[in-house]
Amino acid sequence: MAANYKKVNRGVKLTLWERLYVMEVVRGVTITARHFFRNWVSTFRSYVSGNPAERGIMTIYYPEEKPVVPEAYRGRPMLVRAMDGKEKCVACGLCEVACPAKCISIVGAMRPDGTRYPETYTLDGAVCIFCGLCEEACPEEAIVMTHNYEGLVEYDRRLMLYDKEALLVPEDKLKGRLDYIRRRMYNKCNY
Amino acid sequence: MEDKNQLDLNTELMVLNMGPSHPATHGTVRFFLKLDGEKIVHMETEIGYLHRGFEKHCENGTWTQAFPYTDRLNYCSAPQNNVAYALAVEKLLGVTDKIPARAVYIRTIMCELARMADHYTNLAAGTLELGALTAFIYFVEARELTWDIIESVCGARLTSNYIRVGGLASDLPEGFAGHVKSVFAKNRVFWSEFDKLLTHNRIFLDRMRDTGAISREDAISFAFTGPCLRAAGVEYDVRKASPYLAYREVDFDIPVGTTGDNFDRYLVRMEEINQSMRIVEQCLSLLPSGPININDASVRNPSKEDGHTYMESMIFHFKNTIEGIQVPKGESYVPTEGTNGELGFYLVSQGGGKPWKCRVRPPCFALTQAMGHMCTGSYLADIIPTFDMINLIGGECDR
Amino acid sequence: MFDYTYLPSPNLLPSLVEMMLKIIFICTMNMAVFAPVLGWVERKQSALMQDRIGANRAEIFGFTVFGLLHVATDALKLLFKEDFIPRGADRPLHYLAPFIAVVPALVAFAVIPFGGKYMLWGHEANLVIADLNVGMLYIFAVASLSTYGAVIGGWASNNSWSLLGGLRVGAQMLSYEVAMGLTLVGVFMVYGSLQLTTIGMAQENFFHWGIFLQPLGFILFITCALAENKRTPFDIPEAESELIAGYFTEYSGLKFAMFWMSEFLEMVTISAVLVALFFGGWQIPFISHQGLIDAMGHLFGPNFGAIVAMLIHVVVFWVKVISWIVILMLIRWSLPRFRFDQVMRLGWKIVLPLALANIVVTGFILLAVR
Amino acid sequence: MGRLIDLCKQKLGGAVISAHEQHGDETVVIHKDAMLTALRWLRDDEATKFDFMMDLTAVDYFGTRPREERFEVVYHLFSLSHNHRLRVKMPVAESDPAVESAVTVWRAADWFEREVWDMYGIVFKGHPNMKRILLYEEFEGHPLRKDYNIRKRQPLIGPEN
Amino acid sequence: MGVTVEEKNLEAALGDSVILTQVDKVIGWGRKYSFFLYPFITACCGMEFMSAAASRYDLDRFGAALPRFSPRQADLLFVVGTISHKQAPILNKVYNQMAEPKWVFAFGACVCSGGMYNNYATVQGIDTILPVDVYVPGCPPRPEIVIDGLVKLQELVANERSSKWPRGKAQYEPRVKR
Repeated sequence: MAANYKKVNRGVKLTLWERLYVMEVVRGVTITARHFFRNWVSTFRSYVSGNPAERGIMTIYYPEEKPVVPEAYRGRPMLVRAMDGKEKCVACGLCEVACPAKCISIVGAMRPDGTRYPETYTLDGAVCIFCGLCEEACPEEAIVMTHNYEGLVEYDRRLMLYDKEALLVPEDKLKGRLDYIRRRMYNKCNY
Repeated sequence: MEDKNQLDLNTELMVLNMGPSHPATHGTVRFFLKLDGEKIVHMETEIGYLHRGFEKHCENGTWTQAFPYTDRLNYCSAPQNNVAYALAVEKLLGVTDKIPARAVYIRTIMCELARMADHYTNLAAGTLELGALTAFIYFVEARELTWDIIESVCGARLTSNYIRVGGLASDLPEGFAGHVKSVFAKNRVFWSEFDKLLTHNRIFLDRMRDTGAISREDAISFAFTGPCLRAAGVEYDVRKASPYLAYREVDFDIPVGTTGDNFDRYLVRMEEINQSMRIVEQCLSLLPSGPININDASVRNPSKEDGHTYMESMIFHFKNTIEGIQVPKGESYVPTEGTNGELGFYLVSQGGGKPWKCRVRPPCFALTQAMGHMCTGSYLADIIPTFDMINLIGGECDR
Repeated sequence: MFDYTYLPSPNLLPSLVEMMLKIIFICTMNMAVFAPVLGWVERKQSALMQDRIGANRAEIFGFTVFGLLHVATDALKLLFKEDFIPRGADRPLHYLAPFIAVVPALVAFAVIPFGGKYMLWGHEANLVIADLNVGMLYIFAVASLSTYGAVIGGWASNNSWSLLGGLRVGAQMLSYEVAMGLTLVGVFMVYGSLQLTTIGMAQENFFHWGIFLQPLGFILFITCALAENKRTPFDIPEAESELIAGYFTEYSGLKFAMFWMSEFLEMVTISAVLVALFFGGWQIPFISHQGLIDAMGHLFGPNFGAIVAMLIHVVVFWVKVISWIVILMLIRWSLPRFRFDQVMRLGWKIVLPLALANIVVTGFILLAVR
Repeated sequence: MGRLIDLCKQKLGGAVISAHEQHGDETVVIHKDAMLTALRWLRDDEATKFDFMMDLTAVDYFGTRPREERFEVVYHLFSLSHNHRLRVKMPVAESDPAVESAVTVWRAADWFEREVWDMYGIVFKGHPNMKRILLYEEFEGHPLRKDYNIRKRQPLIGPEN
Repeated sequence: MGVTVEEKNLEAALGDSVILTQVDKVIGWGRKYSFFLYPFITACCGMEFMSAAASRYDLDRFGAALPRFSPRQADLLFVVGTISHKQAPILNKVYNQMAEPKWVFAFGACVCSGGMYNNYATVQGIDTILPVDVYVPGCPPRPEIVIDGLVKLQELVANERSSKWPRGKAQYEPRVKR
């Protein structure tokens, strides 16, 4: 098992036909024309049958058809709202520190029962780089990178400053991701 | 004779400013050209339009926080930058040998997938700017499929942020080998289509052959590395010269050219795509099971299970996140084979959680430097294939 | 040298009506059907070639018509776009250039027959606007005019990229104009005429089509035609990656659209010439011109039969033209572009000598046959 | 001690201030006045033959070292024929941030030296074109110096923030 | 953003003339489906832009496929990738060169706000230089988000009043000419 150096075959000898451009044009056009006709037929067929799976083309008709993002996908970071309706976040500030873009700012407070919670939790969506370091830093699994990537676009930058209410999502909606990070990222057998 | 005619006609040189928002310069380079008709008499390159303070940021963040910044160096092959940086930090920590085998293999796989994606991007941009729009789209399609694999592992299409000091961010997803296999089957079909569309095409050949050539000696003195150096006939590949990761274990060919012109660079890249697929397939067959992270809480954050169970682990978690990994005083340089050439990280630690100095050796910085040398005396149109084939990546060149 | 038969004959009115109808037909065909529809065809075709679907979302009341409405939106948008004239530009010439570019492509159609001659109620209808006996010379003359549009546009814009583009256009057109003339000499020798209707009639027999009698001439002509059309692989005057947009870098709005349209119209003209010279014009393989008219005459009576035959011929002609347009577009989207000096070399060192050789060989064969 | 370090000490004698090997990287610290001859020797000698200048950078040890050796210019050399690497460093004083240019030794040094000037303000004497490369001419100061704040913007060209 | 006071006054003066609004609607319809892009690509986001324009996501479906590298012919300035202070005057110039009507699409976190590059070299959001119509976050944004942004921009364009144009020069005048 080893790496070997190997000369590339650059001495592409052009036959007379190839030198005359004509064959090249024909060959190039054949390849593209094959794609063209194949896609034409398949698109037409899917148009008639109404079955998008029959389309030979690669295009996803995005706003109508949604692509399936892989489990690992890091979309918009969201806060987890526990089943009892309270934030899971304990305002420890690890995500604030861990964020390389410094887009999170938290003001913590104390509940009457002595547990800590974030009084305000602001995440600047215009600055966030979706790196997932906050998720990794969070000891409570309170901030997770959801699979959600829609609805991030705004006409005004100030609207992208998400507050706590905009970020909180019930836990059961984030089951998949929470499961993923426990299984694939922080599992004991990975260490 | 020619000079005399020019004197008679009282010609003057045309001064042209190409870029940085010129379609061929990728938005990050400016060429000052002096043209005699269509011939380039003098060429000066100005870079720095994408300087965004990579080193300063790394010095101001923890060792872990540098990963997102390394992603955005050579953004076409982010995992490679992650790996190179992680290797350099691990060398400083002295834990290079303790990285689990599975992590090493997965890193190798990611590096090679990134190399494929980068070459696809580069060739796509090259063909686009030579006017072959359909070939461009096919390259992007192939890259899209490769990115699907990368995304399923890392969670992001481009800026992967996947490698960590002492391991990986997450394990491979289920069904990874099958996914890779199906994608590679499609990629091989695409590969043969590119080959038919371009390699024997006389128009393409005429544009690429004997343009932007650089001799072996010049290439060495300009510190060329990677495909551009190998195209000039120099047998140097970090993967062979000083093997890292799992490259000792796998079998692959390193394509080498002869004349150092654009066509050789193109051929070397095309062949490297093939070889990368080979390496990935071998790595997948050799992939051991087991842990993916080093079991050392002072290097890699402990698992969440531990964190919830043991107080000590939780303390390490907090300390690693807030103060950063404690790296002993010292310095290290790790060369790796990036897609464009030798990608080395030179790290200086003065102890503590932040890098004192985090220098990346940008391969295309050296390549771009030679643009003037390679293009003077050729035609204006030759800038385009030459510039494409040196594969300037703004993030890496200007940092 | 000119014969004046195309001038109005004594019964002025029918001729005038016929003339007007033909002009209207060609103009609508080109301006209203081809130029916009080709924009759509090109977009859709390139999309399908590239495994994507292309423009399909513009809608009126829920109808998208396969993206055809995008052409209308483009036109509407360009119409309301700021008309920009750069500082230091030569204003009159800057205005004039797009018109110079568009008009020749349209005017060239005057001599291209899109059907044969038919007797309708005792009036002979000749489906060509002007049946010049030097038709091809006229096409060359007019086509070379369109060069001026690009050159003037490049010069008047006061921009180095435009100027470079204009220079390239000038050089490229000049080179290929010469070669194009010579490539067709073989065709004229074979058919013994410069009149496109005569050439069309001479191709009644399928095996007398230009492609069979002049295969080399055909390949050379298509090369020159592509070069004249300034599209990939010969799009160096407007090479995006080199010259940004070449000679029309400084044009916006409608004037830019006119340059764009001129390209499409030229493509139609080229395809029409190709069909007229090498692919039998309006002729249907293995069915003679008169044979079809007679057959239709049996079915529908002499006058209506002639009309039906005429329609069939016109449709056949346009179908041929459209297929050639599709092929030209396939070529345009498949190939990379040349370098400037390579285009020149191809023109002067390959196409021109081969065209001359073609003339000589054709001459010898003709001598031998006779 | 590594073989290369011994060779350097032997050949360069007093010019070598110190040398060490860490994690397998051999490093020699050379006096900056002897730099050019040393580099030329490293390139040309059969035993070393460093034909590649892989990297050139500088480090600012502001606050951790005396001001006479605040900066350190670092060369990473690589030899293709011997497949070995060497790190060459030289301390540069804050009061006189200038060293000899290595452009005549390796052409690659050209831009790398400009970058070091740009980022650290170390002048390379004899460099043909000592201009800023990554930043613009109007920029004041050298951003990678430790006393330059990361947020200190200079709205000379761009907008205020 | 939004409607400024002067615009409101102007509209009040013109009145909500039915014909004018209908014409605006038709023009808006035309503009909405026909964006000629000027891709001002500098950095990582350019790779995603390539993807968005290529076959899987295909911006051409929205009529926004034709990249014009001459600012005169472009309607939509796609600012893709980090804008450094060195680059800013060029962006400014390109914007000023564009023919009216023109829109600006901020593609990616760096363009929206400077993103993670809050330092000496980077412009903290291009809205400090130009008026921005749509902000698309993400580093880089997925092509889906780009399409979302384009759809949102289409909505904006479709409902625009002609009184908005011309927009004029960028609000920032660089002190050093490049």
